[in-house]
Amino acid sequence: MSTTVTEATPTTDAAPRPRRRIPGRHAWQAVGPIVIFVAMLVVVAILTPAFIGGGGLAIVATSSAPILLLALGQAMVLNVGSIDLSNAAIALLGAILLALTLGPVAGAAPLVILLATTLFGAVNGFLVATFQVPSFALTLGTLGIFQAAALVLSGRTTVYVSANSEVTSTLYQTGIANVPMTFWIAVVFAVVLWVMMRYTRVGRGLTAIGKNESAAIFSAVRTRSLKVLAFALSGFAAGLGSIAIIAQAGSASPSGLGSDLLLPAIAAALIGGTSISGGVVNPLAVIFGALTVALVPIASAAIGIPTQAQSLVYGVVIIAIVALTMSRNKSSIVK
Amino acid sequence: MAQRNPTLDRPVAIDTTAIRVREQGIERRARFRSISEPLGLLIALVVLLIVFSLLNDRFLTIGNAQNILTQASIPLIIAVGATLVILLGSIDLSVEGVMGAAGMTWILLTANSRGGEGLGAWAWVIALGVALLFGLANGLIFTGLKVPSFIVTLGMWYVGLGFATILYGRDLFPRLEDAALKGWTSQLTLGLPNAFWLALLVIGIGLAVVRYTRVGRVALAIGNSETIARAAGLPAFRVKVAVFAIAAVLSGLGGILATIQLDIGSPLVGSGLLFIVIPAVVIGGTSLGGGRGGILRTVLGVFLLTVLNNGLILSGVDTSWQSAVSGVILVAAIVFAAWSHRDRLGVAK
Amino acid sequence: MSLSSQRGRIARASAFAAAASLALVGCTTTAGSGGEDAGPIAKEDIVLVASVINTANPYFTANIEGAEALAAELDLPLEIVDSENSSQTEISKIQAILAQGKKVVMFVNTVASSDTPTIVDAVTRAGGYVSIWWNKPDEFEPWDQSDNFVAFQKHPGIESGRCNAQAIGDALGGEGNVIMLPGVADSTTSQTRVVGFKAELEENYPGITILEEQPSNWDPVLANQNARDMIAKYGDEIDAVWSADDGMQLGALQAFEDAGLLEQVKFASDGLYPDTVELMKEGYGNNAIVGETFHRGYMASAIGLYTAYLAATGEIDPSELPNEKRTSFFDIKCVTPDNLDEYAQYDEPGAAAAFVKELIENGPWDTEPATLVGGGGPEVLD
Amino acid sequence: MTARTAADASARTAHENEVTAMSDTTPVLRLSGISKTFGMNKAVDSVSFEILPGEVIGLIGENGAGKSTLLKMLSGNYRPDAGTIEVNGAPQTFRGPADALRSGIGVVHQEQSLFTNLTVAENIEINTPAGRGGVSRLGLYNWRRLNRDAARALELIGSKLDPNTRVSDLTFVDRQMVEIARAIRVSASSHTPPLVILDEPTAILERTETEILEREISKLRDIGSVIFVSHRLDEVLRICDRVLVMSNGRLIADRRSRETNEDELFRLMVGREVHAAQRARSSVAPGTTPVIAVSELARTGEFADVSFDVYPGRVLAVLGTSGSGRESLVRTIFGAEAATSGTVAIGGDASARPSIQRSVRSGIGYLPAERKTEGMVGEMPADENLTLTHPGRAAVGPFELPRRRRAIAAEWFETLDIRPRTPERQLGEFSGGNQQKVVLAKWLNSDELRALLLDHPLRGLDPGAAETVNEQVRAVCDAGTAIVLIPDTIEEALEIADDIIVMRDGRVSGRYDLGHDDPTTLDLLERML
Repeated sequence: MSTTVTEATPTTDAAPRPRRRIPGRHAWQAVGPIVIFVAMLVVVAILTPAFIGGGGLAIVATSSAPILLLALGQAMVLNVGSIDLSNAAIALLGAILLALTLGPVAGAAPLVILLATTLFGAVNGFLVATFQVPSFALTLGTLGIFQAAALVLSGRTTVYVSANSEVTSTLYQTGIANVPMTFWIAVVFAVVLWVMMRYTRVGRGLTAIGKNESAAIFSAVRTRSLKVLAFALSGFAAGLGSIAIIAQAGSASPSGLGSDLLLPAIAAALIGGTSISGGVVNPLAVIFGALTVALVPIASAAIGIPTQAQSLVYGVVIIAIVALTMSRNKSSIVK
Repeated sequence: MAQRNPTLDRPVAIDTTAIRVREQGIERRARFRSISEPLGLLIALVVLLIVFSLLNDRFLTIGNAQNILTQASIPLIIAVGATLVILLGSIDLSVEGVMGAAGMTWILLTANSRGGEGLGAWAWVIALGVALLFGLANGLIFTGLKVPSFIVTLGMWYVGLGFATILYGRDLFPRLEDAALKGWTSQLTLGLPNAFWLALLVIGIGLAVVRYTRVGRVALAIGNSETIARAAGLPAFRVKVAVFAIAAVLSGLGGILATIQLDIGSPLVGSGLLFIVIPAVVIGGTSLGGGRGGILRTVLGVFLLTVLNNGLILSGVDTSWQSAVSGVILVAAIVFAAWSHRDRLGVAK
Repeated sequence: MSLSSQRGRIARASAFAAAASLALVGCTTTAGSGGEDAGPIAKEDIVLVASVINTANPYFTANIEGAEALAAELDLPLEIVDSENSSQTEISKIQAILAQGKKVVMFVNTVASSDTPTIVDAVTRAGGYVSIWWNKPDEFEPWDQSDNFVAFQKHPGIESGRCNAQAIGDALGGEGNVIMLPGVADSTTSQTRVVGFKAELEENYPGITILEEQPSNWDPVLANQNARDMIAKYGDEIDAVWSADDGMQLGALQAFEDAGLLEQVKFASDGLYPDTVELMKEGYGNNAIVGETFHRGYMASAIGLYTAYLAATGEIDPSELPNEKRTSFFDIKCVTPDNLDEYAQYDEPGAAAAFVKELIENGPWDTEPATLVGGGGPEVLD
Repeated sequence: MTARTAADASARTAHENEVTAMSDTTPVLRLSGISKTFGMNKAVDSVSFEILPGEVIGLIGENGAGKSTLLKMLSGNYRPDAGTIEVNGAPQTFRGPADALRSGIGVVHQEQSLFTNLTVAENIEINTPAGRGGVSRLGLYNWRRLNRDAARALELIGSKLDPNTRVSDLTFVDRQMVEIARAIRVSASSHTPPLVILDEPTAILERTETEILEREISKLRDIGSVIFVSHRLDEVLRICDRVLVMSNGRLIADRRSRETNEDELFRLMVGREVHAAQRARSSVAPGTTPVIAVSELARTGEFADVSFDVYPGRVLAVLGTSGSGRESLVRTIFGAEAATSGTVAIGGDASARPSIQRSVRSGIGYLPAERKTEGMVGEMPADENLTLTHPGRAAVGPFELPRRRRAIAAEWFETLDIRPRTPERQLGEFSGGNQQKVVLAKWLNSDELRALLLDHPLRGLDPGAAETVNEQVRAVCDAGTAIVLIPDTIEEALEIADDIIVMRDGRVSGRYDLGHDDPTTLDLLERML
């Protein structure tokens, strides 16, 4: 039911309907993002064979890592029916904090940053759950706060990792299959989330909140704690994102790498089949959502689309992909 | 005729006073809520006005009032469209792209420094027509292909920017050379900036659309429950497309005005507006779920944000901290507005 | 649990695994080409690449123009990278070009300073040659890296700020109030201009007060709004406006024109956009624009690309160059309404091609009007 | 023959000229051989019947008998595969709900289908065609006309609602009236007698509200005909002239109300006799600790000063009208609403701030009245719903083992006879009764369920399903669980409860221990009002 809301249809008196399982519809939901990604790769490979030959895939994977991390966090929040507009700002703030602290505290810095960003996310979640305010507006407010914190902490300038940069840079410089560890960390995180969503009580509770929060409350699901958890996961993912940013750039600035990840990450989550209205998420598919989002601008440059038309192509492709991968039925309501 | 239940043979006089009294209570509470929410916003706005005027005596001058009205005009115009879309339960993120596309189309067809005679009124028609096409595309893809509006309009944002960038080409900024239009937006008529008069007109039309037209009422109905709207045979498809078209035309109009205000054409003429317009609608209390809210509340929301922005600069808050202060105030305002609605069973999205 | 749905689940899982491993295998087998390759490149293998921040600004389109002129002159293919204001997009697109195994000679106008190490690293690995313009980390110097990072080049910001300060100081007769519209707060380009502007005022125009700084992110729209708010705040106390670039100045000018203050306020900024030239020529707003600095985007890209090209073809050996030719500052000219005409020639049609011809003749460091004036380290206040 | 009876019946109240018109005996509606098939499933199988002007017809049948499908064909939502529909003698093909409305058939759905954010008038008029005579011309609303037309429709059914009120401010019965006004709106302006289909309008109404509705229905008799669908057989007999019984898609019986009774109808519908098991009742043994002890509990605006105890193995029914605050009371005990003062003790452990978490930990379960919005996650599989609160052995640490979860679900599906036996299917796709059983099983899956709070557990269930749910509740109770029940009807309370408390205006107005008290329906009703 990816990204659609099916309002409960009255069934009290309905005949038990025959199982309307259109063969492959469910499978398409999960596999769609992969198929689309591979199909796009094939197109690019045919048009520009050198792209694939030159390790284009590794580049796509590399640049998808921060997007993927933020998309996974966002997907967790979307899954409980909320949205986190502040996660990219948290990632950037985390990157600045990391750049500032790597020198003094070395190996402990990433852990401190993960703790801090998780806490930032949890505060978002706490405010949303406790005061019952729309997350869209609330995280927009905290977005401003995190941005200002980034600006002030960085002293309005680029912060370079003064020492111990190898703590993070190894994550970018070493890799598997020519793809840096930052990407594989994101993949592992996705798998962990997938297991959580599929095989744990917590995952069940999160999904229940996304699909019907009232019923979850009445079923004694700890809705508030779980919402805080969803936002905290988003903060944690943003923390991983900031590590990925520092690993790649060795420095951070309020308008540098990572300052423009919010919308690509949301797009990646949605292309990965996450429902914008909650209750549907597949972290493994989000991997391919992020890869696709990273692929489009790179591919459009690689196959020689004129510079000034690239943004237009990007927009069209994003819409087309979601139109193709979304499953929908006649009665579903799309908002 | 029908067999009667023996125990109920005696007609029972039903005294429903108790029920009525309680229901009136509920009714009163419901009414209070519908008033209290904008009231809270109004109070927040007044508090801001007082605080800022204490911090800087230039704040409460006619000059600054006119400045605020000018700056609020474009967000107001666009926010009317955004409110309609959000009342449907959808969202329109394509604002900045459509602004860029329409603004660029307009200036290139108007007398400008890149040359050309200018098409006069036709430039407006064509530019708004371009915006309309974007709106129709938004609406048709969203409604016809059932792609969530979030993603359709996100994509269309990029498409609009790309369209504007292609139009812009590799040349200089096209500067407006139509003497009658230069500075038109902030020129005063009867003491108010022209752009604000236009915004008032758009707000008026917007209110009329919501109150007096089939499109507006059906949009509200769809926002309330699309399932029921469809079961009732309402023209959901057409109305949704129409609302997106209206929103895009208003974004286009905003793009043209922004171009006049800036005096030069740029694909990025709308930059930053989306994150004023949508928060304004949401802070105004229009529910992102649809069906609840209205244009007047959005107007309050726009003023809250514009005043905040202006006041922070006037009261000399350090620029690094401005976004934090406005973030804190934003959070405080929405928490304050939501306070009375808190409930054990409250569901917040 | 019914058999059919069990089967469905297995099918799904295996499809997933298959696709995932397909992608993986793709990575493993296709990656790994393009290692170190420091030697000179044959001219016919070279691809020129110019990377700009966006394509909706006259300065960046001029960057492209210069790259095109050089490509035409050298008869080499050219690729343009539009970063769409995003560091990530910039880096990804550059890497995508590198991945095709081309030998690149590259000019990058970086989106943010922090992009430089990543780009240099990628180009070095691919055996290409790159010149970075405008933004890099201060301590990240070419001579500490490899020959592949040929040069970092810019026009000095302090000089630009001083130049503007002089123009405003003289126009106001040494007395008055000025507001400042810097660019993105964390941009070194903007910061050095601010430093130069303030230093010049402090040293030579003590009677001029800076009322306020409002960073406006290189955005004309934001500059316009900020200017409106400053007008509301200070009214006719404002005697002059400084902007870190001409785009923002265009936005500010309109705000003052709308407020009816244009006649009494003086403006100075960096870049002398052709739009600004027009305004200065027509004496816009009682000669509102009193000072500009002159430099051209096509010059920057041509110099940057040509420097990298020389290194690529072995005509220069970067490791043997003095530091000021690796981290270089190129002259900017102080422009006033009086000497404006001297620069009209550089905006004639074909000016870029003409510049490129001279560039090839005189080398990257000695071509008027952008000659080498300093460098060898981070820009500091003298 | 039926026609004569109906005409006689309505002649008492109808105007003279209408009587003349009716004696033409042109049926308002005539169905011949209507069929509808979904896939392999023949939902409606050649159904034929007629309805005469002024007639009130009852339509009953178990869930899945085909009533809904039949109604959807009449309302234009489905098109029949075979057969013809004639309205006032003219054959009709409905392409959509608007067509059906235009020909005078209006449906009042079981789930309210009003736009709560619009006014009464708009809801009534929303379907009237634009243009000539419509409320909107060229897309513009004429509010005066809109309000006037709506007021006329309301007047026809004797309602005095202000057309300009927002529906969200209305009570449930008033909303029901708006639905009826909308259903007759079109025919009210075209002066053809309307056919109003009421699809379980009383399912969630309280006793007194039902009374009001019944009066309104008899008024409808004066202006048109009615099809009344309900699971409450007593009501059907009371209101209708004739009862049609459907089973497995077929029309299996057509009885005049005065010639049949509840038992016969039940047998026709369900295919077996009523299990009339009367509970053996006793008083509470002295010294027993109550499972739940409510002490001076109050919630501002809802109820005050409520105290009572609930004992293991006993059913306590709470009676009251919709203004009595009884729903709020039960929700407060569960912790879903905050108490203003007083305490709730569970197993002797008193708390002034009951919370859902605490209640559930202490072994309390709550079956909400709003099953679809509060009781279940419709888009989640039944087995996941079932183990959402008490995973039992499916949980291993933080994990949940799907295999064990399915095994648990399979056991409950067997025990409660939940059909179809496909726990992996989304719960929303099950019928109401089976959904309710899954929700019940969600609580029963607890190892130590001490008390179950049941808020209208039989609402919307057909008699067969209601009976199984009731039997299960009794079994649970007999096993020692305490039950607090908010019944739909007084009869339900008398049938199943051990103790009854009656509430009026938020206070307890009567207490009965059925072990020694024997109150009549009327006694209870008087305490309620």
